[in-house]
Amino acid sequence: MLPWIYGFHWNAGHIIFLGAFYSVLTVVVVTLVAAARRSRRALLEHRVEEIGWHADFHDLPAQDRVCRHVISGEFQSRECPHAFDCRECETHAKLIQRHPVAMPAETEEDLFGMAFPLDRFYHRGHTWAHPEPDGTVTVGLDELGQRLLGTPDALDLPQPGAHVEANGTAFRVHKRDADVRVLSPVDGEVVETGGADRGWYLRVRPTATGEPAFRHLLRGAEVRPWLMREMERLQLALMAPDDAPTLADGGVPVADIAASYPKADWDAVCGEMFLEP
Amino acid sequence: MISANKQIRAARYGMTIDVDRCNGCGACMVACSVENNVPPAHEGATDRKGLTWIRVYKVDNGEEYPNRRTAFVPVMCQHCGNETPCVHVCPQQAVDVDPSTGVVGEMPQRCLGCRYCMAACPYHARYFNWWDPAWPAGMEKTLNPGVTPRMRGVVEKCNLCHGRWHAAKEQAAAAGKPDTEPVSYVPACVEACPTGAIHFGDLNDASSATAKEAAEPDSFRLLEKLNTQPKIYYRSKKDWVRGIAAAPRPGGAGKENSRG
Amino acid sequence: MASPPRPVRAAPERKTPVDNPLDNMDRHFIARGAVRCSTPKFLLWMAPWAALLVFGLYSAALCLIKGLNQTNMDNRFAFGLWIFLDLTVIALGAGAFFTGFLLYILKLDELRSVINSAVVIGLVCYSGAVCVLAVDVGQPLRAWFTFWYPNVHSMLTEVTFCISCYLTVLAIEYVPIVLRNRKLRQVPSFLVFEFELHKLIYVLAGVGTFLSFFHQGSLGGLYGVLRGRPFAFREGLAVWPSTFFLFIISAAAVGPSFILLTTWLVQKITRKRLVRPEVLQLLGRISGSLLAVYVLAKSIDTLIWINRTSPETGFQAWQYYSWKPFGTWILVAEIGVCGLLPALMLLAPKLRRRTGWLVSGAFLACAGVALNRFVLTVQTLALPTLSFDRFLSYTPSWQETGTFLAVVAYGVLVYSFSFRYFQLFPQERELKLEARQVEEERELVGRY
Amino acid sequence: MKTTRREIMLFAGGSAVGVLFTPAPWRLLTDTALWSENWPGIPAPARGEIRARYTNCSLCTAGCAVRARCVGDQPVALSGAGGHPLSHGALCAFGLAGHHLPYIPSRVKQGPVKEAAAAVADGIAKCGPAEYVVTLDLRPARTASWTYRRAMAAVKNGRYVTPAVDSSVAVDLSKARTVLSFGVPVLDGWGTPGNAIAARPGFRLIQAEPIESRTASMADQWLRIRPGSEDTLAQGLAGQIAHAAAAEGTGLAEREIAALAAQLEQNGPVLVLGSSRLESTGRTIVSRRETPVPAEWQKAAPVTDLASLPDGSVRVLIIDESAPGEYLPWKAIEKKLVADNPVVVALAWSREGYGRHAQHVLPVGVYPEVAGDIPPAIDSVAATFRLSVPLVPVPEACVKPEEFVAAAAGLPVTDTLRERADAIHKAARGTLFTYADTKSVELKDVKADDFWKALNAGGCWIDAPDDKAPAARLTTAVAELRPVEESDLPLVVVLSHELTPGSPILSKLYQESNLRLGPNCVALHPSCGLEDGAKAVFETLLGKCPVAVTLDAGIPPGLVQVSASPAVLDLCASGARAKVGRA
Repeated sequence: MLPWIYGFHWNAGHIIFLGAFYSVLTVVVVTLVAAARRSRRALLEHRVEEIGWHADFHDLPAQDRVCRHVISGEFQSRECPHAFDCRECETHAKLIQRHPVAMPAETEEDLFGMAFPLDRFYHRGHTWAHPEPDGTVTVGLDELGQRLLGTPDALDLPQPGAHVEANGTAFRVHKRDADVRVLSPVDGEVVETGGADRGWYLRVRPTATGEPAFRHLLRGAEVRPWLMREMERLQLALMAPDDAPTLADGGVPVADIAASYPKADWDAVCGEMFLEP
Repeated sequence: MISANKQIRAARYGMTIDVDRCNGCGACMVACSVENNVPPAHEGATDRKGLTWIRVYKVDNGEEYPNRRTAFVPVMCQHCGNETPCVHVCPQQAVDVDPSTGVVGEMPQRCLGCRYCMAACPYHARYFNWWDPAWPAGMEKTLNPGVTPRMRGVVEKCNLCHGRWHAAKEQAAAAGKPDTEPVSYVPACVEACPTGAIHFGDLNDASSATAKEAAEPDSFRLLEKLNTQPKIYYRSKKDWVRGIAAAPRPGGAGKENSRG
Repeated sequence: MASPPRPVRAAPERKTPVDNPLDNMDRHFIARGAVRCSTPKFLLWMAPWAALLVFGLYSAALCLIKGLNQTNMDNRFAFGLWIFLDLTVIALGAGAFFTGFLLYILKLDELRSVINSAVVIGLVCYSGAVCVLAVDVGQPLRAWFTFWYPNVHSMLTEVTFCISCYLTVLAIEYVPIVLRNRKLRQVPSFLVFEFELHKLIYVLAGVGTFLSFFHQGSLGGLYGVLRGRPFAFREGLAVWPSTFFLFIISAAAVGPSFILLTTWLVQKITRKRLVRPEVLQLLGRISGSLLAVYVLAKSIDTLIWINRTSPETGFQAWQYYSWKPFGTWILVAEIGVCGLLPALMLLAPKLRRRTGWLVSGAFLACAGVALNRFVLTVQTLALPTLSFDRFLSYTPSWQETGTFLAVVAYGVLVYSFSFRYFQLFPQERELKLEARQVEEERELVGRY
Repeated sequence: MKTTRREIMLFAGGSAVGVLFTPAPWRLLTDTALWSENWPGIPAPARGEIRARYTNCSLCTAGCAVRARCVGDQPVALSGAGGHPLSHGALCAFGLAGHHLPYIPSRVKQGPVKEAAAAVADGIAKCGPAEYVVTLDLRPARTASWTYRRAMAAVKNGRYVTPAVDSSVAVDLSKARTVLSFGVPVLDGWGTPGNAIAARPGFRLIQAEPIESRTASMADQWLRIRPGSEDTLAQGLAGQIAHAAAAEGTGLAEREIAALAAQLEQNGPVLVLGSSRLESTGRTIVSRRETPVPAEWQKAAPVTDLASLPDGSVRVLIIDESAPGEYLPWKAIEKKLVADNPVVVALAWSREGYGRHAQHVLPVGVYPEVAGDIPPAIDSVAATFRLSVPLVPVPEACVKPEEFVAAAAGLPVTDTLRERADAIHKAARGTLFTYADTKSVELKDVKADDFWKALNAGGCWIDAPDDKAPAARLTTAVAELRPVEESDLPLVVVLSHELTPGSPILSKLYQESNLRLGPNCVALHPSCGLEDGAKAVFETLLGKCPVAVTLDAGIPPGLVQVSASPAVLDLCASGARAKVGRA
């Protein structure tokens, strides 16, 4: 084992064998230590939210990871390489340079009686960011999001002064057996908290302003196709695991979808729609 | 232990056992157990779970009367001199060959009890302590101070009475003989054999009676073809007895006859 | 887009089922969207195995406290059921390292969907084997001597070192799977550590592969080096007898088969689609091709052994098989029925596509390797070497069998637990949704 | 400067890491192995000065010279004392473990000495005219035997009974050129093993017995005769019946017998053992002079044969089992006892003998605890006198058999051994052989005290050769077969004479290997239908006892080999019919 332990000889056999053993040990230990140090650093640098989102994103089904330009029909298929953060995506930059997103005439998309005002940016996790005149940004659930959760049983909102970051947790919502985190559309500092009744949940002072700060969010013409796709996913998610699809056609979605699909695994549905695997 | 001293004149202790002289009385087995503090059998012990460093097998030529012949073959550790099977397999160096004596030694205090050496030994000369050693009340007074009793769960075997060798060494040293010279001593079984069938000596010393007998045409070793080069030689004038050294004869008559 | 989106509206009101509080006792530990049986049902499934484990632990304790006299092993049958178990289990557990090797080193990405399961199986097999080994030795307290006074010439030393190292590696590989648990990952440090560790996993995969190659081999060498046992003795390269290499190939061949088998079994038991059939077929193909190589090598080795190695030691090979019940049939069964046959079954694409053939092929492969390990351990010890010695038989005592069963129970328990609470099959959710899509399409076709 | 806590911590941590790079902690780790090396419950052998002490083994009449390796006074190993003219330094398996006997599990540790003495006295008082007070001595011709004879002479109707062994006749192996043995274990414990082995090259050994015993396997010729047909063969060879008839009876071929007869003709002198039917030729069997005894002892009771006592006549029976010898079946003894509560006292060290039947069992010392002489062995032509000297202290509870009997008869207790030694010294014949220096000196050159000292330090008196000793006959042949109880049981018993009880270490010979037949073990042919090692019941007309079965293809079908332990001897003799059934 060691030169001063019984039976150790300085011969090839011992040196090769023990050499191999010790190197293996070293490699394993080094790997562990490396992982530990990296994660310590990550913790110190408050990259938990980011890492959490990346891990989540990695776990999403392939079809949920597609690039927004697939939704808008510009690509056949493309998996988003940046975890929905288009701000650092050259492809996206080029594409919108070539033909910027059209802003339709009407001021809001109406989809099956759900209103999606176009004066704001939409995050694929069903939140919107609305730049206020005072330079702050209000963050809220879009209508589909609201109908999914209905009136939440419980909300835990960040304290004013807390920091939220794009694709990080904005706030958590509890509804029936569902416990889901809602992704924040923007980086910034929480100034004020609202609620379902006030139409928005957070008022945030964004760290960056101007177009690039919202580049990763959907707007204008992008919204409709995205929503269509979302409705489809919703239908899929709502299908009760055991029996045939129960969706009837036509009509207006109820205010509280949750209430009307008791058999659906609501937790799973919300996870699906709010991109939390 | 393996001694680093290179100048020693190495001995190669070995035995010749005259099968024709062995009447199977078992004195060697008893003397061995007494000498080496081998405990008496636990009531659950059988001939497959026992501790007999030297075991006398009763073998026959497989014929029927009047041609039937029986012989007794004492088998102990054969102290293989070449690629000693048990030494190479022991994971923790509990078995070694003393280069100064050629004796295959066993260190029970080091033994893990994995029994790999027993699987490796073609002569089944290694024994495992399946039970805690136990002596009837008072009998522990009769233990030989020269040998430490072994604990449960370790392998043990014949070491050509290492205790006696050690004592002989000490006497030689006391008598001022050089440490590098081999000593002469006699293992318990050799001393005990009433018919004097077993002879012990240094095979390296061509002048020794043992070396001479080992060279006799009627001497043979068990499973010689395995090329383990045992230091225990057997002798017999009878061809069929010399035949037992070869590999088994499956299904051959008298397979289950062999007792011992 | 399969179908145009249709509005969502109230389905006819249903009474919400009164849900048993037990039902969702542990639901927050179960991955979101993964459908698992209710807690009582789960406990009901675990109970008998737990009972078996307890019984096994009792018998193992007997062997440890009262000593190995509790077993039916003896001086001649120095090894028994347990060594057979160790060798077999470790061969089957080889799937862990081999899948890891294919996935992380050769970048065979399809296997990502079984790697977690493979790791758990590996962990179960190896830890089980090590525990049994600890019972099997007479002085477990001295196990560390092997590290302290290692005899580097002994195959057993090689085995001990590699297995203990590899077990550590497996444990580390298991950590991310655990930390990915829905509840645990809410702890920031766990989340981050898992993320970082997973980035380095290929290093561990590499190390694991290295170690596995060696100990699978040295397990083979264990018997191949016994020159005192001509039935097992083989010549080879350098310090390694041919069995060393045969074991590596056979283990690599049977590992994927065993994963295939278990995955199929889990799918059957849980009535879920967990991996795409292509993955299973891929596993089958890998297994098949390696098995073919193994069979070839094994046959050549056997011929050399019969014609050279064995006669040179004075033993004619035929005589080994004249001791009933170990006739030549065992050789045929090992190389033919459980070697060549499954190899062909797994290699033929047509058959592979049929689950029945695929699974039975995998099963035969596993059986073949198990048989090989049995022959090498038990038959070797049963055969006499001295001409005046007898052929031995041996039946394990209930304590031995109990300990054996403990390992099985332990495996089932750990696997079931992992399956319930950890994502052993990442594709599961995806496949579930896909399944629904298909359903819906069917339903649509019905509609228009 | 002042040191902060942080610095202290750093120092501590640093030195801790530093130490790991020195051998010290690893050495210590190695040493922790010691505790796993000293498993609890393992006795540590006592250490002390090693020295040699000499004695004679009193386990059988061979009385082999013994060299005991002792730690302090405790013998830890026995071996034959070399150079001895009779035992030639040989010691049998049982003798080698003799020093274990004081500790055997079946040892009798205490007994009702006073009650027994009272009962005996009472019995002697009550003894009617046609009733007897008997002392049964399993090993006659000892000094103790003389005490018994004198005691029995002293009490009314006293009788001294021994098994039928004629101690005045000796066998001279050195004279024989052919030895024809009817089942006598010539090379396996008979006579003086060392002497038999030494003489072996001198004669051709023909062994006639149904099973190939250890002797048969070493014999030049083995005649497998039917059990119980020894006499037939003898008659055939003696020409008293036709060879054909002999062949018929023994199962041998007629020409075999003819050839054998011719051999005996040509190859004399012939020594015949185990049958009194056939004459030994040459002076191979001679009468042996008595070892001198003090004149005043001559007023002693004669040696009586048990058979000669009328049934139901023994009122008091004292059995001295301290010196193992020929065992008389209890059935034979029992029918001699009076009907109304006879007094039976067994003086024994093992519970396995008559202790099973006697109502008073008194503990006695065992070899090597007690002093006693060993009568000359059958193959010792010259009279001998050698002592078994105590090597370990005898337990307090033990009684001295001769003192017990003497007391019962009202004899004064004297140092009889010393008196006998002096008587021998007075006779001034023969030589004294001392073991420590392996020298022999003429007795007449030795002073009485030195003689006595020498005998106690390991010595042996050997009578002068007596050339005029007349040829004699073994009237009652050694180990002659007892009559066969007739019955229709399927198996015929062949006894194998193992010395029991022995040291527990003898388990090496029968339990841990199959070399010998263990106590209460039977050997049968594999075709018997029982499994090897199976528990079974051995049954004869006289009763049954539990046994363990050993399969041995060397045993002809229809025979059962039984080891002759007292329990078995109570049930049968060689040639008896028996059956072995599942337990």
